[in-house]
Formats: sequence, structure tokens, C-alpha cells
Amino acid sequence: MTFEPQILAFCCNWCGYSAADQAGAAKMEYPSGVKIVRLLCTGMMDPYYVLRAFERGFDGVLVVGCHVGSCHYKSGNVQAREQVERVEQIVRALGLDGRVTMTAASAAEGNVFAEAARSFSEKLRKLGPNPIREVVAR
Amino acid sequence: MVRTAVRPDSPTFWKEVAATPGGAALATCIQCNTCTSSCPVEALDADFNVRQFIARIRLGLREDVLSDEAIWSCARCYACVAHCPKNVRPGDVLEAVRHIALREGRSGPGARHTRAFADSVRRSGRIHEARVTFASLGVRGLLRQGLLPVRMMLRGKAPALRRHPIKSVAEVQTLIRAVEESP
Amino acid sequence: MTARKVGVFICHCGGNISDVVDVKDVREFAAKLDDVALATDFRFACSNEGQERLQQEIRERGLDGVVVACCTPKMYEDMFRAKAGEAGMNPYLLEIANIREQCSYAHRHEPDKATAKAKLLVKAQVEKVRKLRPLEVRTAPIQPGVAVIGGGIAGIHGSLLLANLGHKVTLIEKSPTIGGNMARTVKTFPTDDCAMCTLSPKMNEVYNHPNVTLLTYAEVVDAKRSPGKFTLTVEKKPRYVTDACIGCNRCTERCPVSTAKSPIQVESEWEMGLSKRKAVYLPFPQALPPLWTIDADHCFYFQKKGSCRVCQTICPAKAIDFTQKPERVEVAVGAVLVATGWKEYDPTPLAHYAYGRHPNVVTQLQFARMLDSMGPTSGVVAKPSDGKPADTIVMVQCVGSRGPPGDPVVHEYCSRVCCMVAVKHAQLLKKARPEAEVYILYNDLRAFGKGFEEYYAKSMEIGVKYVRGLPGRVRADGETLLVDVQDMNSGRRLALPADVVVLSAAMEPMPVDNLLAALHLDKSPDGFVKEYHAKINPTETAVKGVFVAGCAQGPKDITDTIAQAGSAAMSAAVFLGSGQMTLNPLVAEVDPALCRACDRCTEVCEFDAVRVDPQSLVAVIDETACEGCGKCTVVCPTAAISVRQFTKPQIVAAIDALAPLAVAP
Amino acid sequence: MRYAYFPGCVALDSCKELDAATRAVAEELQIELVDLPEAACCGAGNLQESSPDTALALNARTLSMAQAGGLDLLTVCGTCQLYLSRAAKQLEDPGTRDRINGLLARTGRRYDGGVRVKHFLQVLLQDVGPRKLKANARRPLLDLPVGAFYGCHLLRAPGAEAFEDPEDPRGIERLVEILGGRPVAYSHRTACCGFHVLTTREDLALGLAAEGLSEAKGQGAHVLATPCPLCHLVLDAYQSKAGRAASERFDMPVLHVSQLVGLAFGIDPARLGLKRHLVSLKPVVRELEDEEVVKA
Repeated sequence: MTFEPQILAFCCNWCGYSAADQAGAAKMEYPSGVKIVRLLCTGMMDPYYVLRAFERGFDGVLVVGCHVGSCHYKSGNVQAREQVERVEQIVRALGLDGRVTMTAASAAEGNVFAEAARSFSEKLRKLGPNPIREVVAR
Repeated sequence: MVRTAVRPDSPTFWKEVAATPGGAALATCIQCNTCTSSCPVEALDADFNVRQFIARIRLGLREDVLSDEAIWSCARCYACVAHCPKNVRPGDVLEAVRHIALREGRSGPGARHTRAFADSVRRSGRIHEARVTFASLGVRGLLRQGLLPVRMMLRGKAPALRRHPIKSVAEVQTLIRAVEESP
Repeated sequence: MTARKVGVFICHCGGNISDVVDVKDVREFAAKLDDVALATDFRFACSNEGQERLQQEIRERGLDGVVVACCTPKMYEDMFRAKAGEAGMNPYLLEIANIREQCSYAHRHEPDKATAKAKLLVKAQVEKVRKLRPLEVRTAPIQPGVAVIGGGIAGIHGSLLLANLGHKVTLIEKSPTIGGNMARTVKTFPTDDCAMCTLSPKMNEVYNHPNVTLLTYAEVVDAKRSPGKFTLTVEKKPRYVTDACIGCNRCTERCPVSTAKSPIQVESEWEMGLSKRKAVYLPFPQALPPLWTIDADHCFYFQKKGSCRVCQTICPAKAIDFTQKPERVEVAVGAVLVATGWKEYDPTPLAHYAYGRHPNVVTQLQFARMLDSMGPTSGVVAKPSDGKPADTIVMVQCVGSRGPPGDPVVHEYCSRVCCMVAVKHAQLLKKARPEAEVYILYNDLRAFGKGFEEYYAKSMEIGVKYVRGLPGRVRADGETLLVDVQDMNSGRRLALPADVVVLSAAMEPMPVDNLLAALHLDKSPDGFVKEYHAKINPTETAVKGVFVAGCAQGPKDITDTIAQAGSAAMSAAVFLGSGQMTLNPLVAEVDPALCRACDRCTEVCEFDAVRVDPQSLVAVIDETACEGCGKCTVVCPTAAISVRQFTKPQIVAAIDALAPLAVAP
Repeated sequence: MRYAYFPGCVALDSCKELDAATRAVAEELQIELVDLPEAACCGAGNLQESSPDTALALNARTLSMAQAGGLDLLTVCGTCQLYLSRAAKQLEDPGTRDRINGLLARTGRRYDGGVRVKHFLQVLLQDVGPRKLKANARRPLLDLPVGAFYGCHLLRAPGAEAFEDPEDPRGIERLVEILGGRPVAYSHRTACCGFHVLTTREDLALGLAAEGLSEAKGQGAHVLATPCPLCHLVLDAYQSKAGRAASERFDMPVLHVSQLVGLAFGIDPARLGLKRHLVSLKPVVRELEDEEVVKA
């Protein structure tokens, strides 16, 4: 049974979540391992959530916010990027390098969301499952 | 002179000019013509139109521009650079075009003069006016000067026929080589 | 955590969901989840029949939480919450599980994976609902009344609409009279209406309107914001002229300032410096309020220690009162309309146009004053150098506009109106003096509006000459000026002799930085007030209750200004209309026990919605300002601050529900 | 007052008189000119085009010589002033400076920025100042109508705005008034002389020179004064040719600014090299000396 990466996707209500909706409405396929949690703004994305996701066995965390300058709350997406960069260092230290990424997709860019989901899932497939899963398995 | 329609031979020519020192801002030109209106040369010779040169560069008419002898008619007075409302520095853009023409070994009176100039600096560190003028004009050109050289000689105004290079001319040549070798 | 009775309602969406997701399987899975009292499904949850079933189940079973597994929440979340509310359950205990776009649509060819994912999405929402607390939607009374800042055409039109709707309007104008820049223009394009004829009636209407309080020679110096209310501090500068003034003008006639040998000379701002004015003056005849004003900065009485009282002695109405003091007034309103307008760019830095160096180089607004029969030259376009009528005029476009980005001297934007202003002034002059010659030197002549092209074409018919190309230099050749330009149309190099050169100078925002800071308003990169959304919401701002209209928001002509003033007034009316301001419940709240008053939240908040109360040393949320973006929740070291329905426990519950590992390692 | 003296190339060759006059005036004003015999050509735009880095390196080398003596660099030519001050400005950027110093290192030199480049006209007006100039004007110009011919490069040089409004310069006019002359206003005083296309497009240079000369003559100037030897060459040496091209007779003497100051200081015309001009200066000198007999 091929390994299908489980990805937790934090999507902002205004851009990322709508992009996912648009991808679905346009019947754009992306791996079913991508599970979406809606936030009002990616600025609300707390590094703790990323660590929690990995602790709970997710193979990757994807943050999808608005393009710079079009955040509904002025610059929540800028703080999100800072937080993602901060948590990336912690994640790298834990040997889970490359399993967190942030991208931007406006409400009209369903294709960008689908493509991000597919390519991140593909990258994680090569990276393999989250090592913490084996720890639990043993 | 009958002309034929020109086909854009290098669509990315504007990028090439923009990457050459002085050409960086040509993409922001809004063709408002302040430069041509400031240009003392255009007032005398409509073939030299700096705004049109920028338009031709941006259309990708590489050969049309580089082979046009008029690019050498620029008096380098920088009035266009001073007045351009968009800071495109049109004069510098043309300088970049001439730099490309020189690098490609284009011929013509303009190129010949600039090369003679550079050669004189390499040889003596300074400009040997007589040598540069003669190399630029050539025999025919000098003859066309008529009596002027003679009258200048009578006044002692004519540039010296022999000029000693500066003692440290070797340094100049080292620098020239260093520049040619650096990437 | 008290036990909850959660209802799960799964929609087939007429096959859109059920064709891919095994609804029966999800229903049985949901039924077995903790606290789930009921799991059922509908062909169409959003249909009337579906909604009634939902309400009936809530009432009969006393559900205190609902998850509707259907399409995206963007479609029916509000509707389902309203229905749940009607059925007696707190609407904010209802969540949507998006099993259509995110499952049946996105994984059409993998039904079993779609079904498995649907189960997890439902489980995640159930876990979240179990942690939700009921929210009551609070409302705050909106202070009645609106303040309109700026007495130009935008402020006047907006005030009239709001006043006619019955709102109490306070119109605040910095200069001694309302009217703004429109009163300076002689005519308006493209209709050639006399500006004053269209403006003056509106000025009178607003001046006499029972619902409008007019504060002129007054400036907003501070603004405090509280839920549903703005408290503006307005400083009224003293006019030193009381209401007894009967407008006989004797004081102006006798005032020594700006007379030939007077040490104090002052240029008339109204006449754009083309003529001088006295210290006691009325800007223009139709000024409202019709009161004279004494400019203390240029009056002998104030500047030379009371050495002159001419105006006071000869005033028949005894209206001069030197003892008046600046006065501060508090204005409490529910909404604010910013209509502070524009000022003309000063072309002096563009040295090659010789503005300021040669008297016969003027700007379009100065030219307008020349065309005004009440103006300094009584309508005759004359050379400022010697007053003789000007026979040839050369106009230059884009002066100070369309410059490089970020340039400190010129603006990058196009000022939009100068082309039509130039066409207007040119054909006004040609009609008045057909023998005069007018050249317009342009780069792109932008006649884009209704009737503009016809107006432009007509100007050519009566002989206005158009040269495509901006000039290299304006130089003096003895008395006349010479304009060097190469005309792209004819290809010829011209040296145009000009008695007067008119520069179409850019429109700049009126400098209102402290007002914007007080109202927490942003500026867009071009320096004008930033609207909420440039395309679909140009007259509201990021601050709820503050609206913007006219040139304060960006260069525009009077037609667009009127349209924006109408739109802003309507938005303000809607905002004020209900009298109640429903506060968005999904905003931040602070747990006082955990807050250490470390100010981290106030630093990241871009809406100034949180401030540490000095007495209680606890962060306090201004619920009208908070948008619920949650930036503060990330930087708060003790998680004292959280956004309702998006608290850490609620989100973590969803993460755990979706996670591959059921339990922590 | 000490300056590192950079005469350029033309002022030591066809316009030797400019160097002579400058040294004479400097001596009169106790200004010490420290020679830079090893300084190379400023590139005059041509080198800037053929190899921008070489031009910048050579100018950095010249600036480093001035820096060695802790001196400002003094020029007497508009074009040298432009390209040297442009180089100085470019070299204020640390990145550029390091790159160029990398090249200069091969010749054992280094430039650390901060050298100011000043034209002699600016030195006279700002550093020497009106009072000292007037004090030295033993032979004031007796209302001699002088037309200024600025040329372009001096006005376009970075830093020129410190002492001139490029669109409406007054420096030479002020200098003429201080020295007792009468400045003549004519619209072409800031026009281009066309020297930089003299060999390639002589017709353009002649046309430009003719316009300036005709305008100045029309406004009653008896003599022109220019701060640039290149303008001087076009206006003086090519004056008869320009006249023939524009079919107008010109007999307009053209002085270097240093020579004009020299005359007003009463320095012997021979020492100022006046006889090297193609358009004779005799009428001007005679006008200044009215009764005395003038030796050619």
C-alpha cells in the first residue's frame, strides 16, 4: 500500500480556504491526505499547532494565506511567514526538515492551491512518513 | 532613401541594454519626449531622436539601432538626463548602446574616434590630441580641415605632435588588463 | 467539561456528496462519537424541509451543539446559524463540516478515501463544537450624528445628503469659508457650467440647513474612539470679527496691510498669490459664513503690539473684537466623513520650467484665477510681469505627475484632471479672445470621461493647438518666454514664443497627517487616504465608522467627487441608520487572570484594538475596532488573549481529530 | 589654500594658455597648486563608454593621489569636473569602491572616498570670495561687456548644484561684476558647444557654436568667457569655420575664465597666452588699457 502523506493545511478564511473551495468546485483533484483547518487569518497560526500536528503524526504542515498586501487584516500573512520561519528552525532541529511550508493563494487561485497540495504531497512522499510515527509504533 | 519594414530581430534587446551600465531604467520611459525637446543636437539634426532610440530599443530592433550611425551624434550634454521626469537617464541609455556597439567592434566615425581615444589613454595615460584627432579624421578628414591646422600652428595653438606618456603609464596598462580579465 | 448533546446533520446535496461519500457510513460513524446525541442525513439540508427538520430536532432533543456536514461554510453557515438561533440554540454553537468541496468534489475518483476524510472532518467539527461556549451577539448604541471634515464640494454634498436624511451633521472647515478648490475654478468641464453657479446654491443650502452645524476656521486636532462613538476635539481659530458684521467692507478698504509702503505684505491664498490681500479680508464674495476674518499673523495690531485699530474704529457694526481667543470644542459623533480635498503641486523644484524664477510662468489654478471676472485680472489673461494681455499661451502637462516611483520631488500617479482642465482653460480663452493662440504640450491627452472626447474635439475646432511632447526648457528671451519642444506629431522642433506659460501642476493630498493619525487611518503609497478596497469599496476605510470621499482619497474631477460623496454618505447613513452597531462576536477576549500587561499584543495589533488599562494593568479589547485576526494570540506569552470560537483548545481539538495517530505517543 | 591640481589633457596641449593663466592667477591669490604629474585622463565620456570600469579605476587612481595629500581636487575643465565628480560620487558607494580598489590594488593604490572635486570657478567664487578678488583686481574690466558661455558639463556635474542652479547659473556673471565688467545676458549662455561630436559630426558642432556666437554678438557682448577648454576650442579655433557654415561674420574673442581673471588682476597678457587664440584679443586688451600702447 503506497504511503500517502497526511498533511495538515491551515487556510485563512479569506484567501486560502476560498482557494480550496474553488479548487473543489472546479473539480481539481489533489491528494485526500490534505486535511484543512480554517483560521480567520494565517496571522493566528501558532507554532505550537505545527509541533502538535507532528506530535500527532502528521507528515507535513502547509499554511495557505493571502498574497502580501492583500491580507484582509492588513498584514496577518506577514506575521504568519515570520512564525513559519521560526518554527522551521525548531522542526529542522527535530530532524523533520522540509515538512513545513507556507504559500499564498488568492480566492480565485484554486489551481495554485491544488498545485501546492499536490507538489507538497509529492515531496513528502519522497521524504517518507513522519519519523515520530515509528516511535509510536514501537 | 526607400526603406523596408523592420522586423524585431532581438525582442530581449532592451534587457541587454538595461543590463549594461547606464541603461537600467529604460523600461520606465513613458515616451513624453522631454529628452528630445531638451536635446541641442536634435534641434539641428532630426535623425538624432533619443526618445525614438529608446522606443526602437524597447521594440527589439537591435540591428536597426546598433547600425545607425546617428547613435554617435550624441554630444553627451546630459540635458536629457537632467530633465527626464521619470529618471530614465536617456543619455546614459545611449551610452550603454554605444558600449555594446564598441564591444561588438562596430565601425564608423564615432566608433573610430572612441577607440582612438581609448588607445591614446592606453599608450600615454593621457590624450595625445594630435594622434587622436588624426586617427579619428583620417587623411581625407584632415585635408577637409583646410587651412585651419596651419592657422593653429602659426598661433602655436596646434596640439603637440609628440607627447611623452606619463611615467607610470604601466600602471594604466595594468588597470586596463585587470578590467579585461575581471568577469 | 459538562456533557453536550450534539446533533450531526449530513447532507446528500442531491448526489453531489452522496454519489462519492458513503453518507450512511459517515452517519453511523458520527452516531458513535462522544456527546453525539443524534446523527441523521437529508437529501437537501439547505432546503426549507431540511431547515425545519433541523429546528425540530434542536427543539425536541434540546441540542446544545450542531455540526452540519454539507458544502462550504461560505454558502450557508450564516443561514444555518440563524435557523438554529430561531430554534432556541445559541447560533455560535453550530459549525459546518465541508464534505463537498473538500471531499466529494476534490476526491471524486477515490470514494473510499473521500468517505474516510469526510468522517475525520465531521469528527474534527464535533470535537470543536464540544469545546465551544455560547456567544451572545452584543450591540453597542451608535452615537447619532456625523462629522464631515472638509468644506469643499465633497464635504458639502455629503453633508446635504446626510442632513436631508435627518442626521445631525457637523461640517468642519479649516479655512474661513466653505467652497474649497471648486470655488476657485471659473467653469467646470465638460459642461462649461459656471463653477459658482453650481456650487453656491449647495453652499447656501448647507449653510442654512437646520441639521448642519458649520464650524469654519476650525481644525480637528484630536480624535478619541470608543464603541460606536468618535469624540473629535476641534480647535476654532479666532476670527476677531463677531456675527454683528454686516459685510460693508470698510475695514478691508482702510486696512494698511499690503498697501504700497506697508512693511507687512501678504499674498492672497485664494488668488493663488496673483494678488495681495489685506489683514482683514473676505476670501471671495460668495464666501460663507459671510464674515470677514482678521489674519493675526499679518495684522499690525497683533504683529506690531496694538499699533493699529483702523478696522475697529471705523466698523459701523462694532464687529471687531481683538480679545477673541482660540476655542476648543468636543464633537461626539457616530461616523466621520473625511473630505479634506487637495492642493496644487508647487512646480518650483522643476527648475527647467522656470516657475518662481519668471513671473509669466503660472499654474493652472493661477490661470483659473486670471480667467475669473472677479479675479485679480478681472477675467483678462494678462502677463503678470507687465499686466498686458497675453496673446500666446503655452500649457505644459504632467508637471509633477507621472514621475519615478518613490521620488521625493514628483508624484508617480497621474493626476487625472489636468488634461481636461487644460482643454477647458484653453477653449475658454479662445472663446474670450479668438485672436489669442493657445498651445497644449501633452504626453497623453486623457479625455476619458462622459462628454470629454467631444469637449476635446470641439476645442480643436475653435483653434486650440496641440503639441505631443513635453518641453525641454522654458527660457526667457527678453520679455517673452521661449518653450523648446519637439512635437512628435509633426516631427518638428519648435521654439514656441509665449507671453504666459501655464504649468498643469499635479494634485497633491491636503497635508492632514495628524488627523489621519488621530483616526488611525492609513495612507496609500501615493499619500492619499487609503480606502477600504480600491475597487469595490472606495468610500469606506479600514476603521469602521470612518468614510472618505473626493480628492482626499485620490485625484479626481468634480463628477467623481459627487459620486463618491453620495456613496460615502449612503454608507455612513447605513452605518448610523440602525442606531445599533452589532459587534462582531468573533473578536479577541482577554482572561484578566493570565494577562501580565506586557504590551506584546498592543505592539502587533494593527487596528489599535487593544490597550493595557493603566489602573487594572490588564489588556482591554475595543470590540468595535478588533477584527479578530488573532495576531495577538500568537505573541501573547501566557495565552491570556484568544479569539472567540478560535481558541487554542478548540483548534487543537480539531488537529487531534484529524491526526493519523489517535492518541499522543 | 592648497589644492591637488588636475589640469586634464587639453589644458596642457592645445589650450596650454589655460594652464599658464590658471597658475598665474593662483600665484596672485597665494593658492598653492600641487601638481599630479602621474594623474591619467578623466575619460571625457569616451573611456566611460568603451570601458566603464577602466574609466572609474583611472579616476579613482587620480582621486587617491589627491587623497594622499589630504587635498580637494581642482579642475579647470568642465568635462574633467563632470567625470571626476561623477566618479567620486559612484565611489561613495562602499560596494563599488571595494570592487574598484580590488583593481587599484594591482598598482599599489587605494581610494577611501571623501575627496571633493572643485572647478577653479567655484574655488574663486566660494573659497577665495568676492572681497579678495576685488582687492586683487588692479586693472578692473571697465564695464567690458562679457558674455558667459558655461558649456554643459560643469552644470551637470554632481555637486554643481552646490554653487550653481544648472538651469539659471550666475557664477560667471557674478565674477565679471566683481572684476568690474558688465555681464551680457543671452539665452544660449548655457547651450552646448558640441565639442564631443567635433570629429564625428563637425557640422553639428559648428551649428551649435554659431548659434551661441550669434546670440552673444546680437546682445552686444565684446568677449565670451568660458570655464571649459573644450568649449574654448570650438568657439575660438573653429569660430571662422562656424561663421562660414552659418554665413555670418564672427569676430568674438573668447577667454578662459582664468584669463579673464588674469586680465583684471593686471597680469601681463603675454603670460596669459592671449596670443595663442585664433580670434585676436587685441581689441579687448586695448579696450581695457584705453590710453596705453599695447604690445601684441
